[in-house]
Amino acid sequence: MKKILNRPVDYVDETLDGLIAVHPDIYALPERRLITRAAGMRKGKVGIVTGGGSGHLPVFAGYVGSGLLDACAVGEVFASPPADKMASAMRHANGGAGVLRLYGNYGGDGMNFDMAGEMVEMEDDIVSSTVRVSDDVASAPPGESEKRRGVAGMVYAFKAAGARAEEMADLDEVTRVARKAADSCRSLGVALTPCVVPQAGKPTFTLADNEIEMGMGIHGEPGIWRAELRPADALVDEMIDRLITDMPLSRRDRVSVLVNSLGATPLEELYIMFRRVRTRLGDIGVDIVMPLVGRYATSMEMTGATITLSRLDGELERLLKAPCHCAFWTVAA
Amino acid sequence: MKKILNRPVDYVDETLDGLIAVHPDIYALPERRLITRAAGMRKGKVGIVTGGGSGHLPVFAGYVGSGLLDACAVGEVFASPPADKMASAMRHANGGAGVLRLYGNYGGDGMNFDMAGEMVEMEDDIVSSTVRVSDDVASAPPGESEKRRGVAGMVYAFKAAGARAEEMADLDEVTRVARKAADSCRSLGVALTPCVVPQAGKPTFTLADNEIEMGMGIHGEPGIWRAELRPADALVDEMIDRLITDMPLSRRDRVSVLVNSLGATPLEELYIMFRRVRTRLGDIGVDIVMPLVGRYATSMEMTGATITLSRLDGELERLLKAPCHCAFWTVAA
Amino acid sequence: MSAEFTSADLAKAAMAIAAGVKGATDELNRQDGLLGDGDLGITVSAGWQAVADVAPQFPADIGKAFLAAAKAFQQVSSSSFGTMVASALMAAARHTNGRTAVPWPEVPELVAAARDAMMSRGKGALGDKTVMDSLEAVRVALVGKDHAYMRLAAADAAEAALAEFRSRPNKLGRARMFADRSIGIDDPGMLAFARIVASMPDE
Amino acid sequence: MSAEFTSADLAKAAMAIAAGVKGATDELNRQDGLLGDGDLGITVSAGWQAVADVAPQFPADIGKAFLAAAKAFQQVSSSSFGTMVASALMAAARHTNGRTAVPWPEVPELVAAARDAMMSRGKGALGDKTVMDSLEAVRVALVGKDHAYMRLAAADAAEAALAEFRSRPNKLGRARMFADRSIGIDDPGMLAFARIVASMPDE
Ligand SMILES: Nc1ncnc2c1ncn2[C@@H]1O[C@H](COP(=O)(O)OP(=O)(O)O)[C@@H](O)[C@H]1O
Ligand SMILES: Nc1ncnc2c1ncn2[C@@H]1O[C@H](COP(=O)(O)OP(=O)(O)O)[C@@H](O)[C@H]1O
Ligand SMILES: [Mg+2]
Ligand SMILES: [Mg+2]
Ligand SMILES: [Mg+2]
Ligand SMILES: [Mg+2]
Repeated sequence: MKKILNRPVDYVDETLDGLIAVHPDIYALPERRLITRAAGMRKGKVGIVTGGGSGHLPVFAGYVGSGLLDACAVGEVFASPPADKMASAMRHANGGAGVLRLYGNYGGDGMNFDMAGEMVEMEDDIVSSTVRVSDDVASAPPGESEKRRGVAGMVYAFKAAGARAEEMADLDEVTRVARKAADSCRSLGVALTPCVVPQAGKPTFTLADNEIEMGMGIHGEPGIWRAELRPADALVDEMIDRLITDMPLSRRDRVSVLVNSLGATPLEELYIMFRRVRTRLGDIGVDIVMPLVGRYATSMEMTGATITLSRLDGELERLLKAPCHCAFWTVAA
Repeated sequence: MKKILNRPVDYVDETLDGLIAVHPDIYALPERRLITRAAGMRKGKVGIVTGGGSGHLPVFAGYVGSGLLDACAVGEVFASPPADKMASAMRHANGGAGVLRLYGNYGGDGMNFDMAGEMVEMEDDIVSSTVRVSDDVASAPPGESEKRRGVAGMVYAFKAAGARAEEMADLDEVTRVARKAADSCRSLGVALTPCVVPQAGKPTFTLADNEIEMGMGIHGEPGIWRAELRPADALVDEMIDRLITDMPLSRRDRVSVLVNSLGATPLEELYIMFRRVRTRLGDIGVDIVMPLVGRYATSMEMTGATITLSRLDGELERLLKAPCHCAFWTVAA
Repeated sequence: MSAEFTSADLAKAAMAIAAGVKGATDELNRQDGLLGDGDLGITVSAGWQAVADVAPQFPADIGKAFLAAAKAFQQVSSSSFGTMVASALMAAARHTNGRTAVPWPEVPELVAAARDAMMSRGKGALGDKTVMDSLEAVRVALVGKDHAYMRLAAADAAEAALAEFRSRPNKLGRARMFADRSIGIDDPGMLAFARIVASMPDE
Repeated sequence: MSAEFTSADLAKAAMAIAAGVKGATDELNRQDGLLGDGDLGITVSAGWQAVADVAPQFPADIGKAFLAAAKAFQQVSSSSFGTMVASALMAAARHTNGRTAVPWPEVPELVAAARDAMMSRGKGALGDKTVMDSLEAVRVALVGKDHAYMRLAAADAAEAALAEFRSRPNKLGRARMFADRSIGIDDPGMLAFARIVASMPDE
């Protein structure tokens, strides 16, 4: 395991210590493994909480910030946080107007967030709602989106819900917008090399020297095919084909595109991919709005990339362009 | 070679195509392998040009932007751009007030930038100056800083010079500030795994499974020692020790710290490192100002990290905090 | 032997289970590692140890005692099985809230409530080859049983469920991705449940 | 045979060199690959090809012709050797600016100007085992030589320089990092220069 760390059991806590030390103006750590906004919760605003396993920075904790999320329950690397940590996040995000639980569709996270919801309802009388993001088209067929995993598309749901909450919309409205943003995006990833979970000490999967896996999940979940590496344009073509088969686009549609590195894949290669995405979408007459290229949802040092298409209507485009600020994403006012 | 690319010869040009497609508001590509500000050159402002090999994004081209650089000559991966490309960059950055050539201290880049200076002097009557950044303490002993390589510290020189030029200072003044910023920083890196130059198709160096190299250069230049991987805190301790031996710091000194990934090393690990940097600098009573943690100067998918200490006086601190905007670094006004 | 059980009985059971499953840590990790992520032994031993640690402070209210147990368990273990156990304990908490003694014949009802909570939490069904099938087998075995024979009946039923489901495929949890390969392999959660039941004190 | 050379002679020379060094591409890559990055053959052949491509359009002003050659060379090749050649050509351009004919006996002066330009560009010195040592050997051999014998004298001197420096360590360029290992190995830049000189036309 070639990683810069101290004891594997301290990986998560030391990461969070560093995060708040670098950005004390953005993040606070009111208790172990709970990240909230440094500015605290705004009275009367709907709270938005997320949570999930560590090792995906900026996902999840990184997206706590103005115009985005209010609190995040942080789990071990690639493991759900416990329900009581999620309950704690909900209490911190409670401004009296209810709390939205907005997270990726993974079994453990879902069960724990449900349990957390029951806990705060029983003990704190907090009204809450749930939106699970399930944008990964490789993880289940179109009809079974409740079985699909949540990956980079999450970022669009955070942004839309966060912006709407900042406008002081009520819980139903924030929930509606979050669901709409989640339902309007589709993602697909390709993996080249694995990462190592510190406490496991060994790679999450193995691929041969020149082998890649299309559709592999961010924790190494099985994908669609394994075969030889192909040229960037061929990879992008297949990814775009699969994405627009799942969510057909037509002339004049407006979409935001996120070309995201899983960690090790450098910016250079993301730009090479984006070039091709633009050509492909241009060919069908789709307009690209506010493209995002970089590391938005990673798996530590995994090599690979995901492409997310987020179809926008007027409302989602407005919310995407609304101001926000966290350490990893700023939209200026 | 597990990289997402098309033909290796197109790696650089396709990267630049993608870069300007994603950020047309920031960058322009007026000719092949030349990046300028989209807004064009401001009349009467000192121009700042840089240049160097590709594969280090955001370095070099990424730092073209307001409050930063005006133009960048882009070379093949890890190879100097030709002198006439640099001359072209200087012509684009000529607002009538002279041009500063500000770049990393590498033989080829230096020779070509010198030649470019002679060319534009002969042909275009442009006054110019040179500042080479040589912050890598591993590359030569303290007395021989003209032999030291330029690495992540470059970013501080870009920022200071860029901010001063934006204030419409003259060429001598911008040059003075650039040199001061360059002289006030020290960097040191540690490498864990290599990267692959597309046209070479093989790793830039080899290290055993659990072996790391302290002080290795960003192109794989030999460092100080090779040995087994150690805990993060031990690595940071050695790096800080070497840096403050080279540039002693005392109580009440103000420094900015850049903990930079060479590419694959994830944010999580940078935060773990920063934690320790903060403790060590805190122990000697040094105040950390505006720390930077992320990917500021990379070597594609290389695993490893650098630490840069930039000692600030009032002037450098003011310039560091001045507004700037490019795709990879924004300081709000 | 009383006809009812109390919060103190719960505490005693928690401590006995914690001691018992400790020895099964490696076995359960290994079983989970065959098709899953190999953490089940840690989940089970750490979870029950956490319950045992708070057991001496269990309140007399059995509902509150179950709730304390649920919280303790899930705090140290948020993987699927941990969440299942915590959900089961929370269901039992709701069922017994405000009472300081529960008649033994009510135990099958508690198991049913636990089973239902797991089902709604995990969106699974009986027959999926999970810990829920073990619970159901145990519930059936306990109905109408004198409480003196309950422990033995439960242990036998948990073992029988393992044997019954061994040749069937997993339809839930991580192992479902390898449904074919799961045939012939004990579901780790069912195995864990058998070890838990076997660790219960005779009383 | 005239006593002076013109822009047309330069063009002819450039084309002859381009043709000659093409065949040395692999040899030079290999030599550079021993301790360096193995690109020298490409640098030399691509660089001279670029010069040959513009040679038919050389202006009569020899200074301008040298400048055009310098620009063409460095555009395709920005590695150390390319920059050295371009710097040398630029120095020759400065030296001959505005003239349409240059007397052959001035050639050693041109070589000296080229050598000095390389020295100031690359911050090196004679004796560092680089292409500059080859230039100096050639310059010495050409002083006072009748121009009919110049090509042969230059070729011999370049070979002799290789032999003389072979057993010495590199003190500049990439190979300097492996100074000890460079003993016994021809400096690739010096070898390239010998191949260039050998490719020159007899006139
Ligand atoms: N959705 C579910 N419903 C009920 N039981 C489940 C469910 N998912 C997993 N289980 C049970 O939990 C066991 C695995 O537990 P555990 O190792 O903690 O899971 P993981 O590590 O995959 O989160 C399975 O063998 C099964 O008995
Ligand atoms: N600073 C220098 N001054 C003079 N000659 C140099 C210098 N550096 C390199 N050379 C010459 O150039 C040759 C290497 O050229 P090249 O392969 O283009 O270098 P690189 O690929 O390392 O940039 C060396 O063998 C040497 O003769
Ligand atoms: Mg498991
Ligand atoms: Mg698990
Ligand atoms: Mg070379
Ligand atoms: Mg080279």
